[in-house]
Amino acid sequence: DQPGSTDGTLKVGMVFDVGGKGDKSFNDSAYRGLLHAADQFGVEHTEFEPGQDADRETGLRKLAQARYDVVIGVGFLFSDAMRKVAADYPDVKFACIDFDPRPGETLPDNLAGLRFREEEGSFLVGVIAGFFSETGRIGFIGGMDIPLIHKFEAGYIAGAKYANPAVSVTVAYTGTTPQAFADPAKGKELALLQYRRGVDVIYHAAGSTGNGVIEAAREVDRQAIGVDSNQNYMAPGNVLTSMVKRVDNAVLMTVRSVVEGNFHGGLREFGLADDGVGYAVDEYNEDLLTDEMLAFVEDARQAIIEGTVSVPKE
Amino acid sequence: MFELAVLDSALRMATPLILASLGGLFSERSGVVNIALEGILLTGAFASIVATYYTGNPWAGVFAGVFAGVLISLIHAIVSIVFKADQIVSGVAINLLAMGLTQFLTWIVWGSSANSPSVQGMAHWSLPEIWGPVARGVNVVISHYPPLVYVALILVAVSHVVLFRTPFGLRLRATGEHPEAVDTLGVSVHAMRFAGVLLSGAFAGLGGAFLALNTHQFVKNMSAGRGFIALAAMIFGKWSPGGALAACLLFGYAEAVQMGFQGQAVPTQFVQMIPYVLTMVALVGVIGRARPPAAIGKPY
Amino acid sequence: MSERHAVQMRGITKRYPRALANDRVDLDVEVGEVHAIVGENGAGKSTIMKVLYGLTPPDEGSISLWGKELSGHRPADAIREGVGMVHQHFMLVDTLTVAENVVLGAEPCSHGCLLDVAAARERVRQLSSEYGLSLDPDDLIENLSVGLEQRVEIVKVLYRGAKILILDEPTGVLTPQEVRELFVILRALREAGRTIIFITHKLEEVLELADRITVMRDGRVAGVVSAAATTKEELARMMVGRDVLLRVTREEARPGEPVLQVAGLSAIGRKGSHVLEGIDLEVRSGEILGVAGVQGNGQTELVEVITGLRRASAGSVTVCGRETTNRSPRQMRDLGVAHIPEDRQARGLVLGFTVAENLILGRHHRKPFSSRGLLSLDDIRTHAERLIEEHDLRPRDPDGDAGHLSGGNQQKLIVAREFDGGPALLVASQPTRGVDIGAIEFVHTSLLRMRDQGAAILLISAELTEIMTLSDSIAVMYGGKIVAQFEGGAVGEEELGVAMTGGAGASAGGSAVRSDGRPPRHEMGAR
Amino acid sequence: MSRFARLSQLLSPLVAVAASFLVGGLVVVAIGENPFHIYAILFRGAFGSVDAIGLVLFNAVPLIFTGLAVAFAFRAGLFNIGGEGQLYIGAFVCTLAGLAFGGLPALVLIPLLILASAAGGALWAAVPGFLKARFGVHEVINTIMMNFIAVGLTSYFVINMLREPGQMTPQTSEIAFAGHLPRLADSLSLIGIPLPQANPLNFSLVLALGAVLLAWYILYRTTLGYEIRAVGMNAKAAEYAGINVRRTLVMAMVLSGAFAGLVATNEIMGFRHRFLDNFSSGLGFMGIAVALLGKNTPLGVLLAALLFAVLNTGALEIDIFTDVPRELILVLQAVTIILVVVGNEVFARRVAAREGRAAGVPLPVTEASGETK
Ligand SMILES: Nc1ncnc2c1ncn2[C@@H]1O[C@H](COP(=O)(O)OP(=O)(O)OP(=O)(O)O)[C@@H](O)[C@H]1O
Ligand SMILES: Nc1ncnc2c1ncn2[C@@H]1O[C@H](COP(=O)(O)OP(=O)(O)OP(=O)(O)O)[C@@H](O)[C@H]1O
Ligand SMILES: [Mg+2]
Ligand SMILES: [Mg+2]
Repeated sequence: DQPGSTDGTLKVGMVFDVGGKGDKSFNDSAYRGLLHAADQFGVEHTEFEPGQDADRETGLRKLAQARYDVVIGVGFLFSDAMRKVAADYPDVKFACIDFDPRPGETLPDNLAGLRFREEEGSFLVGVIAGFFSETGRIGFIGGMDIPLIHKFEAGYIAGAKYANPAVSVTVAYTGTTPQAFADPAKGKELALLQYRRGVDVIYHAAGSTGNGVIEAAREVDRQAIGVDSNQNYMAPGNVLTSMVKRVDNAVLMTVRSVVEGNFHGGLREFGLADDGVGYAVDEYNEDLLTDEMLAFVEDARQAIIEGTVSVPKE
Repeated sequence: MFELAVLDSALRMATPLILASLGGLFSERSGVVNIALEGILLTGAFASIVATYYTGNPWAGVFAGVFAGVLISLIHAIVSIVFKADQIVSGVAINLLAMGLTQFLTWIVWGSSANSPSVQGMAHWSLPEIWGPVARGVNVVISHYPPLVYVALILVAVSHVVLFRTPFGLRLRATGEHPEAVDTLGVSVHAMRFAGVLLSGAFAGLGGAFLALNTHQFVKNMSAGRGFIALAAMIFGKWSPGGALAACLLFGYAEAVQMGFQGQAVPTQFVQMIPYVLTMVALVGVIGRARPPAAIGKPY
Repeated sequence: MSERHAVQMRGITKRYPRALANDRVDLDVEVGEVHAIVGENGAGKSTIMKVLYGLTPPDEGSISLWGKELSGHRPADAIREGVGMVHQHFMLVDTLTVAENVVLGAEPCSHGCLLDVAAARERVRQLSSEYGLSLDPDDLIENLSVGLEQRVEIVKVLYRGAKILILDEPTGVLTPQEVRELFVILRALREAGRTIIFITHKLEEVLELADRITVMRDGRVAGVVSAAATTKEELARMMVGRDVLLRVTREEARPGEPVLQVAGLSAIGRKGSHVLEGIDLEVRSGEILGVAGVQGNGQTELVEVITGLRRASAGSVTVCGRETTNRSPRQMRDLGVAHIPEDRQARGLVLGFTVAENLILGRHHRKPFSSRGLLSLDDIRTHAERLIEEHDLRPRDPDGDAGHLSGGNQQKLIVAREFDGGPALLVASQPTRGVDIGAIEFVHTSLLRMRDQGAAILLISAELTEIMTLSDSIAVMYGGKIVAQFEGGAVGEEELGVAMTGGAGASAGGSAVRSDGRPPRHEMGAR
Repeated sequence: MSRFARLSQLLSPLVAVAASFLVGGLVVVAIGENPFHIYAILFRGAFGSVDAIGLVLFNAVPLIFTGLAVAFAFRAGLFNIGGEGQLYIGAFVCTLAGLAFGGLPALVLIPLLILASAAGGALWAAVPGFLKARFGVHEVINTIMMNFIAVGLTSYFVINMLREPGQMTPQTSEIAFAGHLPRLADSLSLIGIPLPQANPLNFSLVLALGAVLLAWYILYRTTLGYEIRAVGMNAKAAEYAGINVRRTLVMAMVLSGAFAGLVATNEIMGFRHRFLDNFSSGLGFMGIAVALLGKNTPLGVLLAALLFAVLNTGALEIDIFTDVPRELILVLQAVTIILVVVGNEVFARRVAAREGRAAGVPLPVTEASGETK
């Protein structure tokens, strides 16, 4: 029997990252996972977005005190709070997306740190961008200028050079505050500027700021690459592909493991090998991607999985 | 530095600032401090997206943005003019209100308190190509920017004329300088100040509509401090439409340059400080003391 | 309602939070007369006029103009009925031009909605020449002298076709010449059939100009008299409710050592021109040196330089034998220089402070009020209670807000503070401006007593009578220079007046005088 | 002041708060929820347990500091919108010192870090203060600009130079343990108050209460406070009185910034023990609202900060356990401010009207001389 569940239904709490529900990107991916879980296992769930940093810890604690069975924090900013709260509530299962471990840290049995090799997925969309670009100039627009986003940038650049060593990459960041993940107006301007300078593909890793990037692509009829969720539908024909980070799968998997009683703590990394990251092909972009291109990308993917190509993180 | 793309970008970035600072100008010229520009921008942005979402017509969004700006500035007017409360307090409260209300309503309308779905944007102006080479020539000019950019520029000129060449403008300026004098001449100070504050709501609301419609969606806090920058621009521009325009263009330009020249040797954070440092240096070095309307902030 | 009455007010009552400003006031003004209203500070004169003009709604009472009763009227209605008002504190917008100020609220238009600036200019020129006002429609108000500002106010009223002119203390800030010119204008207006109501504290003026006089006291009408049938003494008694000394008696001065020596003093104004040029003065202990002059001829700047509020560009100031040029205000105060500033609300008082806090202003950092950075509340209070007692400040509440005192009591507060502690030098600038005759009497007696106790006093006043009554010697300033010096008692009002306008014998035209011959507006302590 | 005046001064904020709850309740009804349920949850979140009350106090502490900062500057006639930047720099300097002086004993390190926090904030505020005093540049613009600059600067150093080794999170390593302010749980349990160990409330609360007293003391009991108030109310009179207006302006900004900087005692020394990039999310701006609501008096700031903390703490509860989003609380806070200022005005007018009537009692008739005509 699960602790705390009075009528036997599992209670899952989810706490979002900056940008919040509806960002069509990172948070939405996590939320989709939660909804799937609710569908499949009939769990009861609540979710919210903390107002200030201290609320992260307080919020997790409140969920634990309210006898939630699983508490999921979306984003690495929850790492510290998760450590503390997990230690205080050994009966509650915690999962942290993008958990940021200290070197050599081992996690308690009730805390799962779920990490993604974003650089690998970014590498593949970089390959596509490098392959696709006619001008030989591609762009990257990051949200907040922080190490996590540098991973996306590094993988993307490496992938592009892998496809076309002569390609040049223009890099820009929206800002240095969390607001940088939620400023589509600025995202659009940054993108327009890059397009005007001859860039023809831009990969964004900028939350809802990226909506502006995609909007710019639509407006000037160039290409954008979405991130985290599959964003191809947002401007059919102008979103070359999306680097999908399967946060939804990770969430679903976590809930399933609790339901099935085989949840265990510790770090877990999702990469290309286990479909934790990837690129999206669907009806909105299949016309943009040639078979030759796809074959090339698939080769790259295999090479990464087999370890013959190594992807930089910084 | 003077790359055309950067200049274009500067003008577009400056547009919401221009509109908001014109708004601030009308309010402050009538003697009412308007620190609520930030909140009005946000409200205008939200309303424009809601209206566009339901009607599918971005011009309905523009109208709604203006209307919502007027509505929320009406609160400022009533609180600070009728009830003579501290204008800064009222402005701070309105910023808070706008932040809460737009998120709350975003949640009611779309189920997320942070983001709206994408809506129809505003088409650039253009004459039909079949009108021949003349139309093509005109289009080079009028379809280069989103329509509201042109509207904003025209409004700068209109504001100048209204302020300095009409009886209304004369009365408005006099009200900001010496409300008692205006009162003794049989002109209602309250009416002038209401006009100033509501106009500021209309302008800043329009600025918000531009901000949101240009990105086709509403995102919480999307004004992102632009109201404050607009306020700075208005002071920088010494409370005149031309000056405010110049200041907004400068800020827009600094921001565009910052965007355009990132990723080179200097860290992003430092590049992003350029507009702020520039403003401070300019205020000390070039501009010196700006002289606000004499009766500003004083209830009457 | 009588035909011959331009104004009839009945039973007007107006209450303010802390005062009953008008208490069942009746006022009748006949068509075509000059009607004066006199009374002490706070008697309710301004209030009754504001009620008439529709600026302040009365709590009770009725108002009729031309026999027609008004109710709930606003200034716009009063203007329409032909009432115009020149306010005690001028209602001019500094940053606008003369023409803009005149047409404000009743602007001529062209092209439908644009301001017709040319028409505005033309009207001002026309009115100005009709009554000999010599105004330039394009001048900015901030560049005008007070006398000219007043003319702008008059043109504003005339532009609106006023048939009843209200002037609230119009002569308080004018030179004798300007007063005479104003009277000429007012007489011309009366000849032209207009009705004039004017408020003043100066009884000579009343008797000279008015046909009838309403005397107010404590918010009530104390009486209505005809100018022909009354005297100054009677008016004063009605105003104050007792006999008043209209002239203080003055002993011969017994001057001692020089306390203030000013040599070759110059100062530069905001626009780079000399506002002071080569001033030489000496004031000895036990002596009053009066400085006469039209406002704006450097008196303000002279006082500011002497008290450390403005920098001198050349020359020296010596106090008690010590060179003190360009010392800070605090250093000057610590040397025993006291200062009654010309603008009590702008400089002399902190209006949000209590009476007690205001009574230590300038000495708040010294013992006993402050030691080791901490305030000594007991000593501050004792000090306040003593001064309130000695100077009869009302209300007798050290914790009351100084902003709630009447003008006269505010001035008394400053006088009390600056007289206290036996200063070596007292710089008194316009010490009785706008205060009533009772308070004037008090200030004048106090100044003389201080002199007799050995203080040196530099008295700056635009009020010639004041200068002549109190001074042991007199200097006249014009265009930033001392243009004449006289022994007290050895000079007549006429002679002084001539020197003040830079005429006869005075070396006219300092560089501070603008090319159009008007003195520059004084610049407030921009350092 | 009459009893009526005093009473209404006390009552007007209470009435306003009640009225804003009414408005909020109507909004809740409008979206089809039960307002009593929502408010019950709000108050459970704020007062439901010792833990909850501890959280309220914890959330109040930074607001007290930033509120005092705004209120203090206001007294000198300065509008300090820069609390946000000042608290970042205060926190940054505090963290630097906490990292650098790890060898010192707590008895030395704690006071040192408190000073460092205040000094950082003071330094950041001194710049706009100086620019105002020296060049007359409006402090509102400069404080806004310096907020952006502070965020950028700290962000750069934290991410690029001081980041905890091996960590992706943009935060520094933990400061020396000797520099941690103890949590209050242990001390309170000594006097029988069962505050859970995990509650973040710490000794910074004591500092905040001390700061309230200090601000009051400086303003009303020291010569400097007298000069600050004089400059704020009438700078020309202050100059006339021999007060060095420029120096006083800078001093007021310095003290104001110091109060803002002290936020670090709670956030860094008491709670997080490290600098997290962008940790504040608008505490400085909230301080403006707090100061204004508290009418710029130290005691008022304390009460307003508590009110806001109650609402913020309850907001989290509402957010988690109901379908109503926390933004309702933002609306509530805004409406409270508006109603308080409007209420002040309305009450002031009623008081005026009442006292006017009191003044209107007929005076004893003085012998008014008749007409001499
Ligand atoms: N706006 C106001 N608010 C409160 N009290 C006022 C106001 N205006 C005038 N009073 C009070 O009303 C009384 C009459 O003031 P009023 O200005 O009419 O006097 P006055 O006769 O014009 O004096 P003075 O000769 O100094 O100009 C005074 O006691 C004053 O304190
Ligand atoms: N809004 C107000 N609230 C309270 N008291 C006021 C207000 N306005 C004016 N007063 C009071 O009214 C009194 C008279 O005001 P007024 O401006 O007529 O001064 P005054 O005595 O006529 O001096 P002056 O001749 O220099 O104008 C003062 O005591 C002033 O404190
Ligand atoms: Mg008067
Ligand atoms: Mg008066």
